[in-house]
Amino acid sequence: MKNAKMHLSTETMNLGFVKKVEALSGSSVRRCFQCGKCSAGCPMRSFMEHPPNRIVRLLQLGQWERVLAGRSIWYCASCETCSTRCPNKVDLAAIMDALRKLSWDAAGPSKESYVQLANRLFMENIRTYGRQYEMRLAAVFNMKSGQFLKDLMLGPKLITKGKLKMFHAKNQNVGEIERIFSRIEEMRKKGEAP
Amino acid sequence: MNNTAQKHDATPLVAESYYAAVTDALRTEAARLLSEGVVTAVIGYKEGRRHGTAGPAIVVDPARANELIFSAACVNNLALYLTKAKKGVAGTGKIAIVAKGCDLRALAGLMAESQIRREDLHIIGVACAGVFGSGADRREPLSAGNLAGKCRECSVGAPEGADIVIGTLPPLPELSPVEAEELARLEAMTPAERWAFWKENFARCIRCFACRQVCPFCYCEQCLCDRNRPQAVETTPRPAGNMAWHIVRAMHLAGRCAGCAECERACPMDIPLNLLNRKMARELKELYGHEAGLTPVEKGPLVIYREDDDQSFIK
Amino acid sequence: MKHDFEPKIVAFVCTWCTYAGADLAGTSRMQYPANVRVLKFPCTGRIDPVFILKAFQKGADGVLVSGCHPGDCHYMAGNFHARRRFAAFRKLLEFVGVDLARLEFSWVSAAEGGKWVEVVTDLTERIRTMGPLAEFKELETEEHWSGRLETAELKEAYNNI
Amino acid sequence: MSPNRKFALSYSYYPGCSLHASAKEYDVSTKGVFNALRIGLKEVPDWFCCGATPAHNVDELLSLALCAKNLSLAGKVEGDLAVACAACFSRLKTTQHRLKENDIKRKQVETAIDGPVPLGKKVKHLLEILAKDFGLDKLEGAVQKPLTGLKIACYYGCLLTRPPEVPELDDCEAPTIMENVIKAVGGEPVAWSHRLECCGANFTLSRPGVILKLSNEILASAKDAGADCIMVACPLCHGNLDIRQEEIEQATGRRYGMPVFYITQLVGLACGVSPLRLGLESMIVSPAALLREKNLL
Amino acid sequence: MSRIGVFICHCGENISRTVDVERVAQVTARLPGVAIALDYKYMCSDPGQNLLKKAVAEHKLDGVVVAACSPRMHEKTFRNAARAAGLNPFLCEMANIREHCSWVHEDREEATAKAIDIVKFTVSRVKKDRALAPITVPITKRALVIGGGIAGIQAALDIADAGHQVVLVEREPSIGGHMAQLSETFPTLDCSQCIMTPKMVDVANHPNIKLYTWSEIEEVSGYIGNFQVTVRRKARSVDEDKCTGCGVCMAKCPQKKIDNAFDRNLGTRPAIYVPFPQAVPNTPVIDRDNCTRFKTGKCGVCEKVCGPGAIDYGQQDQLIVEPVGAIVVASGFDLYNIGPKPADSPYEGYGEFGYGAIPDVIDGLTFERLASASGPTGGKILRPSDGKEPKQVVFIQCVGSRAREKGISYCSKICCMYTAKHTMLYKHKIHDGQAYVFFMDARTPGKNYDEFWRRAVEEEEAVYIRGMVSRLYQKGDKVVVMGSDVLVGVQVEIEADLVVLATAVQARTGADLLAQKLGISYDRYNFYSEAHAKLKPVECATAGIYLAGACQGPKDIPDTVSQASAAAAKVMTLFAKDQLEREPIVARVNERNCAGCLACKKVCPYGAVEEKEIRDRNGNLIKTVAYVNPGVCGGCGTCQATCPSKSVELDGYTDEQIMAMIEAL
Repeated sequence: MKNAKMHLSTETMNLGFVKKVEALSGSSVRRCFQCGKCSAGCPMRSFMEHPPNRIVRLLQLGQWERVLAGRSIWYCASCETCSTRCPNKVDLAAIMDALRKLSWDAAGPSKESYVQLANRLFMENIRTYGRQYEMRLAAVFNMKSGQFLKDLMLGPKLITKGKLKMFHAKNQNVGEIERIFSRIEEMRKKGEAP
Repeated sequence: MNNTAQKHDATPLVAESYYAAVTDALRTEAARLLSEGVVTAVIGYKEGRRHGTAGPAIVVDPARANELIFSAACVNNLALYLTKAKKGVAGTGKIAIVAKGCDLRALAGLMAESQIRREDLHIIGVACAGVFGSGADRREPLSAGNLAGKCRECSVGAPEGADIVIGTLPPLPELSPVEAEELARLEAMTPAERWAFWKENFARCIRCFACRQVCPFCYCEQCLCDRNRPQAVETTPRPAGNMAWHIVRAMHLAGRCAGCAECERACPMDIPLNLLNRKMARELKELYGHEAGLTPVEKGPLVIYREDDDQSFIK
Repeated sequence: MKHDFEPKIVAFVCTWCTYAGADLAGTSRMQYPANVRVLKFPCTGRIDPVFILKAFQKGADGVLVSGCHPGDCHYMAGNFHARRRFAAFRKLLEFVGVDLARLEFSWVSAAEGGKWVEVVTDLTERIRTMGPLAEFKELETEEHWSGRLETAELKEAYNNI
Repeated sequence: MSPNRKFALSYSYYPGCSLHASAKEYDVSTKGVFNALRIGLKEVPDWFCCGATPAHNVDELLSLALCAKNLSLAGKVEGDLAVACAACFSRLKTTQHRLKENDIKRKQVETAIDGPVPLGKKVKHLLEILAKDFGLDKLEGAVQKPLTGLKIACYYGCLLTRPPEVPELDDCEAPTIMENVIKAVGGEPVAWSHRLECCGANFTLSRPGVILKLSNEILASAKDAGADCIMVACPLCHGNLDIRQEEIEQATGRRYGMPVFYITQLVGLACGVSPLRLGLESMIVSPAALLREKNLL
Repeated sequence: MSRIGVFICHCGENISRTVDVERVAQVTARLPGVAIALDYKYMCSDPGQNLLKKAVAEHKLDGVVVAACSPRMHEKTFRNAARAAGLNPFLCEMANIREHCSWVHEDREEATAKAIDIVKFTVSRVKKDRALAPITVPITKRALVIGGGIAGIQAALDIADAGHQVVLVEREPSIGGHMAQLSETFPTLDCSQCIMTPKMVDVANHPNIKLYTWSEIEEVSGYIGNFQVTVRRKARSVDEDKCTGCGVCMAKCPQKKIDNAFDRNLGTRPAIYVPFPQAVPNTPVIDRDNCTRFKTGKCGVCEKVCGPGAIDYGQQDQLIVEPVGAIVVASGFDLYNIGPKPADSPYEGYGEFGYGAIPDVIDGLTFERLASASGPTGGKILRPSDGKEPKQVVFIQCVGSRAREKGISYCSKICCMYTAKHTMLYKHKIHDGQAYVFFMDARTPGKNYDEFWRRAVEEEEAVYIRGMVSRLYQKGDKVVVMGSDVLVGVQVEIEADLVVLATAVQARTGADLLAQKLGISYDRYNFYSEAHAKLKPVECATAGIYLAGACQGPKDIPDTVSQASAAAAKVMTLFAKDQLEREPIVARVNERNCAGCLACKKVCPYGAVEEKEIRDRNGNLIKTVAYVNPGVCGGCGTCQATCPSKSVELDGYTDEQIMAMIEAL
């Protein structure tokens, strides 16, 4: 995939997908002129196989399969360095958000997307408790991602320092959160939201 | 420059009858040209006072055309008589000139330098087997032994580009190029040895300027070396001035000299002047592929340039 | 540092490139040996081989000719003509026995102050190790004609008087 | 100070999840400092999680809705909204910014939370309150124990300044606000290269390898610049630099021993807040030796 | 005996720190011919200059040496001071003891000795200096403009508007040049014809412009202010005075199947034709190579139908001599030949692009004609092979340009912009089409240029692909483009309906020949050389000749027009004076000594040397000598170094002056 020849035509360039990315991120893809500044400053560049600028380049050519097949989008730390310094105000951090969402929606979890798993768990926590419970988050994440012993030594240390609480008071108003989640789901079903 | 080794080889290069035939044809042509009014004068050779010698002659009367001769004694380069140096000759109408191959090269050079115009000339080329060298016994026929040095490596025996060419040469033997050999000997020396060689030779110079007088290319109205304001070259025959004079002379002839070697022949002090000329001619051929006087070329090698000329000697 | 022998070096330079390059070396306060005397010409095309000869005769131990790089000539082609002229002239000098190490040619542009310093320094150092140019100086001091009257023809002529 | 009002300055307060858990010392010290400076602070009742980075990674609309809900809750409490956590601050400001710019999104969000979003509610980071609202001069005047001789690497991280149109806190590439606060309390900010670099952020859970690399670069840079300690304003940064410091030291073989303070801990120290009310004991890399050496304990 | 004053400057401490200026003054004062030697703190200051002026008067000096900084710094200052003191300025010389001495040496002894030497040889030089008077040359206030493209038109109009006569010479039957062929122009997308034709009409109607179309430059002689230009008016076969431009001849001409070069051979024209409907002048010309009458003698329709009787089959080429004072060269450019390498071309071709073999591979100018409302398709973009609307169009930039090994190393400058324009024109005309551009770099320096390109990318959605195309080949009715996207790092393949090559701009064929006639220099690509790349961008090194437009190098319309107006301004500057004055550093011939070998003429870079016949009282030719035209001579002195007898001398640098310096060393 990575090195395969690109056949370009109006059919093979999925510009509809690009439009979706642009709508979700609120940022233009075409504005990018490939100066490479995003990749120059990206703290995560060394972990990615497509540097950030190439992600945009592939989007310009409508090559979303190539984008989503890679792991780059799952390594973005949302540090906003790229968006801050882009000479064309291409909000690459927002584009990355959009790509992660579209990827998950299209393909669900994958080996590369298990970061998103943590994020999903995080959101589940919010939905259930209204607030974040780090202990539970870590434990469940490690279980679901199959890294049972990760950070095993860190837990007790944090607990003795009072940094991880075993029990939390539930938010008194947690029903309100559930309503927000469900309203959004409803809007999506009706096609009123992206 | 005595060719002792060759002196023994006295086999005649061409039969006496060859010169007789050429002389006859020459006279006929000259008479015709003059009587038909094609030319106003014929510059050629006539018998010298001493036996076996010849000198320049200018014939204007067809009746006297039979004074003209051609032989191995016809050493002079008659092109000289067409230049400004001999003002009396030119400018009187179309002139015929007898030219050996080497003389013809000088004519070509003079045409390129706007000194003569081809249309003012009727060139009578003569096929030449060579001329006597200095000190040759004129009673003997021309042979490898008494041939002038320059003729040993002549490549223009049968002149090209003349209006008429008289004579057809028999096949001539290949001779060792003594001038080229001498050049090679000098080039193999150290600079100090060469300096010593030339210092000794130039030291003899008496500044008689015969070399200049006889050179077809020394047609300047006033020689740089005769000027006093400023004095570029010391005029008295002192070693310093002599050295300068010969260097300047060689430089001024570089790319122009056609190698007639008249300078060397005329030098009373036996300075091997043609060596300098040959050297420069060869260098310019190597550097810029130029050979003087083969055909009239508008611009010589030192008044023209190419952007990609060699500059390996420049820092 | 003092040396036993301080050569006299004459530089013939064009005004537009090398002279300006030497000026630049000055304004940049670069240092080089004080042996060189600079004569300014409009163009290397103006430099006559006779000048070089004259400089040697008048006691120069080394001569430098320097001008614009090919293509940079203020007069378009002067340096091209000079290049041919000097290519020929140095061959002639070599043939009469002048050591060409004493004659340097260079292209130094108005921006090459550093190159000027390098060229002058190298040449000065080189000539310093070579020692004085004795040949021309000896000629200058030889007052008398030293030719020999020994050729056969001259003897014969002399006897015939 | 007016006798009629208890405080000259008063804020509503959004602590965020971390300040109630892993960053409780941040919460404690914030309250300590505000109390010492006589600045009012009223916690928003029943606040929710802002969604932090995961929310916008997963679902932008949801992340906006969560923050919008919090803003709406905060709208019921008087005073500008004070936020301590850089991530919460960034998310709340981002939400306001996005919704101001985009009417369609605003309507979607309003539907989701079933009510209007108070876009005019001013969201302020502690730094802003200390440096601008309260003022550096007054802060200097409130100092009882200046942090003399303490060389501090002020670490901004990503979210305090980026992207510039969102936090509107300071210059996004050359901020000075942290250094100014530190100078006001007598500390000595060091000049160093990595104060705006990313620490690895929320990869702390999923890809600790990333943290080891990025946070190590930050610690090394601070150490090389001669800093005694690092000061942060973000629980996530704190977690990566403090909690994982020992791990980083093991992985790289370089010993840092670099205490990582929250800004309020240092300001509190200087303004005479009891060390017991600054949560210093919660720090994994103990600052005790350092503070004793500088006569601050 | 000379009376020379030597003034040694301390230059504050710049000189005196290393050079013992007092000793220099003491030593030089004793030199023969030196009347006075002084040292002073700042010679260039007013008191310093006054010192000099006073000394000139008091000591009746006939020469001055100022030993100070480089003459490049203050020679003018001191020469003016000398002039003010009543001395000819050329009798004042500078000895450079700062840049060439005090600043570059540390040893005081050595530096002082060197400074003395420098002053010494400069004194010797001044002794041989001659008073020189400025040279004046008369100016003919008429200008010649070569080339009737936008550059020539602009220059001609500007000069004519200033009130001077202009002769405008155009090789083609009509003025207009390449710009007349363009559809719309970047970065504003206004129609080329619309902005061009009014200017063409202005030229035709301008009382100060004499227009010669279908004409070429035959010969140029003379020099700045005084050129003689011979123009060849090629036989038009139509009497321009009688022709009314009604066009009946063209309509009736039976031979109509001649490729129309103006339309890049996409359409045809008759044998009697004007290149395009808006031609100026609107007088047809008979293409004798294709006219049946001229080929077989059997036709003559046009003559029969011409009401005014303007057809003249017997017309001959005419040679007209025009005296002018200045020349603007605006001869334009040609396009690079894309096909396989032509036998006589110095440039390699692009055989891999199949140009010529694949009908739907065209060049940019052909695309202009396709997009032009007045073009062969009436402005519809239809591909040449089958006349269909192309839905996928691939543009390839840098074809020929920046390909050093294929013969051209330069950037053609206009292709990035016109390709961006092409993608826009295409999108405007074919909304559902997709344009792709293969490019190496997008070079868009120019006002509103980058914005224009970005618009093509962002709004018109042209897909730009950074990378070159390896090859094109026909597959069915498609042209397969084998390219690469170097940003992604993969090969790219596109099946295109039409491929447009942005071919390099190159010099006009025969540009070198025109340059030789004019005596101006040109680079290895035959583009004409400006006198200075930065500071004299419109002047030629040959005085009085100016450059405008693409004949000097690739250029777009705004730059071309700017340069044309600049060239016109230069001409007007010249014409503002009645006489030309210049520094008298020029060569002079000693006619008595000159032997007329004309080596000087051969080496002169300026063509300043002419032949001069010396005649006696009765008119008989005595000899031919060289003559240096002081108006043309640039003052390099190459002639003198070449002259064997030194019969030509460069004033200011005579042998006498130089020898005097060498002798003084």
